[in-house]
Amino acid sequence: MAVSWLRQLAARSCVPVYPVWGEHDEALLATLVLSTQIELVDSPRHASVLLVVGEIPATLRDGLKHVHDQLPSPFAVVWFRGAPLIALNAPIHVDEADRLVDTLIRTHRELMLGQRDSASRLLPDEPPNPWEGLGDDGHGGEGMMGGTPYGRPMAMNMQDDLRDGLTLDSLTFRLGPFYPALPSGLCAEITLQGDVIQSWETRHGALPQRLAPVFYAARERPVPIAELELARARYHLVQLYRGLHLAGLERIARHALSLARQLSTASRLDGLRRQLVRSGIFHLAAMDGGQLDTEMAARLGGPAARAAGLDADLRMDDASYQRLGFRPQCRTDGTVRARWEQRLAEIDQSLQLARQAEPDGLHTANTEAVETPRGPWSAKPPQDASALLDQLLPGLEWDEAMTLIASLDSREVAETSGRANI
Amino acid sequence: MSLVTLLLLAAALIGIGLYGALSQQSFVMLMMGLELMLNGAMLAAVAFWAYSGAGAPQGQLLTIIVMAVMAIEMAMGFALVVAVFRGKQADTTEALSELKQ
Amino acid sequence: MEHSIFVDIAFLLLAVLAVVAGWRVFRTDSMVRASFFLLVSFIAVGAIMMLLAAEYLGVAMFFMMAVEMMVMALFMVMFMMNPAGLNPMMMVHQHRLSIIAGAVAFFILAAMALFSSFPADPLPAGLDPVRSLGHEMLGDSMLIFESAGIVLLATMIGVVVLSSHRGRYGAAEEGSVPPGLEPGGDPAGQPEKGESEGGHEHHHHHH
Amino acid sequence: MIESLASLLMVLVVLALGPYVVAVMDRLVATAPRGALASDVWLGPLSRAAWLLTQHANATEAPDWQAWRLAPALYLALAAVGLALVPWSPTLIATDLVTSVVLWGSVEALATVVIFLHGWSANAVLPLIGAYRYVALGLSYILISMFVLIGAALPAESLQLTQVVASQESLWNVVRQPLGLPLFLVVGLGLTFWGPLNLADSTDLAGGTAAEVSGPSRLVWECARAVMLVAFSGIAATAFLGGWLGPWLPGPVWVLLKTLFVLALLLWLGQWLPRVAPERCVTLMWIVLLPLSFVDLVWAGVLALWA
Repeated sequence: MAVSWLRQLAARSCVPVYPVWGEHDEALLATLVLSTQIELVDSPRHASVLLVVGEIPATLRDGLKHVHDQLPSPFAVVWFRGAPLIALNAPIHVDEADRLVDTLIRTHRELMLGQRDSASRLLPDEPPNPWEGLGDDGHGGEGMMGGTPYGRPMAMNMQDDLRDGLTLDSLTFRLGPFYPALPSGLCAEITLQGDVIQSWETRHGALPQRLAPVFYAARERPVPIAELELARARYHLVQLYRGLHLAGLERIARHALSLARQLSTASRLDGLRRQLVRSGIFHLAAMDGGQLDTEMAARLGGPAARAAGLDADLRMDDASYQRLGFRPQCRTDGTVRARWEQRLAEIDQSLQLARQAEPDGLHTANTEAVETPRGPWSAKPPQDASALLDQLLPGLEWDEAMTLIASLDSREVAETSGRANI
Repeated sequence: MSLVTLLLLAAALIGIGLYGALSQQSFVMLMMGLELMLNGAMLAAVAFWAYSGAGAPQGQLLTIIVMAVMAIEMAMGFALVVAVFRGKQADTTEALSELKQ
Repeated sequence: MEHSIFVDIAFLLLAVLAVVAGWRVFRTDSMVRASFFLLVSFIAVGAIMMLLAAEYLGVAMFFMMAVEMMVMALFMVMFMMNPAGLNPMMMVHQHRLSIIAGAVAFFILAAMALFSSFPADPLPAGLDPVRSLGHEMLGDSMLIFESAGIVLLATMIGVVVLSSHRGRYGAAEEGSVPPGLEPGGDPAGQPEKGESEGGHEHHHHHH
Repeated sequence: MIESLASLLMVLVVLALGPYVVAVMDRLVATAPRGALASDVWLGPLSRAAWLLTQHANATEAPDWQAWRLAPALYLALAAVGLALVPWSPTLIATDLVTSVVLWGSVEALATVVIFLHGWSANAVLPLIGAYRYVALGLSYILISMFVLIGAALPAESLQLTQVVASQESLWNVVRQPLGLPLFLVVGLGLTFWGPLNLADSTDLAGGTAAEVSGPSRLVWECARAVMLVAFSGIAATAFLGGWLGPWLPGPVWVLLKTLFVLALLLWLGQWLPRVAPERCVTLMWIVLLPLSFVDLVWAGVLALWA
């Protein structure tokens, strides 16, 4: 049986998973990326299993349905820690992180061996704008080439904006909310000329993220500085992973993530930093742009602000940090490169602080104002700043824009840690 | 394959090219018509070179020259289109003649 | 010239391909498709040239035309209103006249091919076409070849002048500055002047 | 007759085995310094291929079906033409054209067209951006490739790859024209849009021209890229590393070893370099590499006159 032999072989393949992140989970990301049996893919067309992590807010359900229907059959959906979107007869639902990888592998196996039917489509398979063939040549309108045969105007030189005297057809489309290069939940309406972004309108901000529980605990009681700083370094390493994955440096990205997973006060950043410098990423990737002015930097706060020269860090107000001799590190130019260098420097600094604080078991002193890795949290947590992209991105090429977004952490921090059990 | 069949093919290409060059409204499509005619001309040159020119090297040279001419034609054509387009925002032959009046 | 039946079959197929692709150029909706049909026609003719022992010319045809048609397709996308070919359209004028002209040209040329007699003087045995072309180009016909080179150079200069004497962003002699991304806005992609903290491309706030 | 059959068989074997070898070598190169071999390094590529064969091919809204399905096959065909040009020994060669160097140049030029077509015909935004980017890249590397290859052909006084190899009897081109191979490797990365020059199918476009492709046509596309890598390595080994020349071992084995060496070099570069920003890439090509290739050509010309 040639077919069943093929299916047997297919069942043994690495499971291509397209993840949709309803909630941010660093540990889960590390588990999935570093697993040799799971491959996280960038396009739903390349996946066999759709993994939905956490609850998807009602405003993004349609986006999820679109992603769902883009998976080529046979495919299945695995819901992790969230209620299935629609009443399916046998939804695959997992709550425990340590069972997830096994479930994904089993689901893929069952799909390949024909023991499980492919998930059914949620939306009708028809063009969003039906064909309206009218006119002399069926072009959908009056005159030689007017009309809107697909319910949208022909790609024409509608815009007055001539960037170089040659009007290219401007192309308007919507990206998100689950595009892998954007923060989860971010949805934008984009107009491109060639690959230059002419306008970027954020339609839906990124989903709020939950930080590591220790940051929420620090708001309530003194916590060990070593633990807090390791969590901070871990957060930055995960950000680094995303940036490096986007830059096509998959193996160094994995290195960053495995470092994050086994992070302890004995960890050193030198190896990773050396690999990064040797790869030449600071010179080859588009890192000169994306400058933030003072006002934007202040709005973002955190490492992005310090990379733009703002000397602001709530840890300076904490007596315990003062005892450790903490001084915030700053860059001046606020470019994409400065932000990545800032992040690397802060990882180093956090590891150093953790090493200093660990022997005495030093605890934080200030519970009113906590510096999260995303930004300062005194009265309220760092807010969503996705709207900044509307100002920053126009005029950039696609590659520059995506590099900028990866370097810029604009997500809101959730007020509560959500799950009390961890 | 003989000289006559090759010349017939060349004639067909030139005929189609002429039709395109005369009928198309857009500059760029018009240039495609010209290119197709040159295609036929090159084929004819090579056919003569192979069948009745005794392999005289000038036959091949002619084809090379035609290729250069095509490159020149395309580059100049595009430059003109760019210039006209910037000045008049026109990219069809008729739009241009209307603007002249 | 003696050749096998396979050469005849190959010629027949390639000839049909060349003509059909050439005809499709003007009958397809999409300009990108049109330029690639033209490329197919060129490739078929190039292959026929290779059958005729003009190996260099045939191969040169492939790469010259591949690049040329690629550029053509891009220009199509830039200038045509229907780049993706989603919408059927017919952009022709004087259609009947053109068909007649094309047909008349074909018949006249075909008649010439059929009824005139050309000397039968095939390639001499032992001729190395590539070497002979090279010696011709850099020997007797050097002047012609070099003139072609000079013309190409002049074309390059002419093209640059034609397409950029007004500069990429306005007249060059007036100091061309890119337009703003919004009407009346600051020039796009320019470093902000006079601000030490460094401006970015799209300033709304002047301090 | 037997030799031409054998060389055809050789092309078919490489065509069939190439993608597997590339996939396995890429994994080995990725894990090499650590030594931690993934367990499925040998079976992984096969099971992945089986999965892609099981997966259905998807549709987009109104794609250009013919071009969309044809483009991967055409790219594979171009790679096969490239393979056919590689001489395994003075006589063991599938197509020993007098102008095989120029034919390889045409393969590179036509590859640009086919890759553009692959992205354009999907009628979707991200593949289209990938396609445009590739044209910018393709038009940039093609001139570099021409100059470097003409440089390699000069000492042979011939455009025939077998003659190019024969001319390296005394000294390989990699030594005689030190700029040649490094520049040609850049061309190879561009031709297969691999690693640092993967502008067409990049992660920031969610897979670029292949973002909307699934199932068997994605498999063909990936195989075509892999075979193109092998074909390029073969040509590079022929033009710069002396092809079949070498002591002790028979010629075809030398070609195989040298091809694998170039292939490993390309894969290693792909693993260790980040993707170059498109604008920077085009600037680099036209301002630095193109003049360098010209220097290479002048160098080769002066040496040829002097010798």
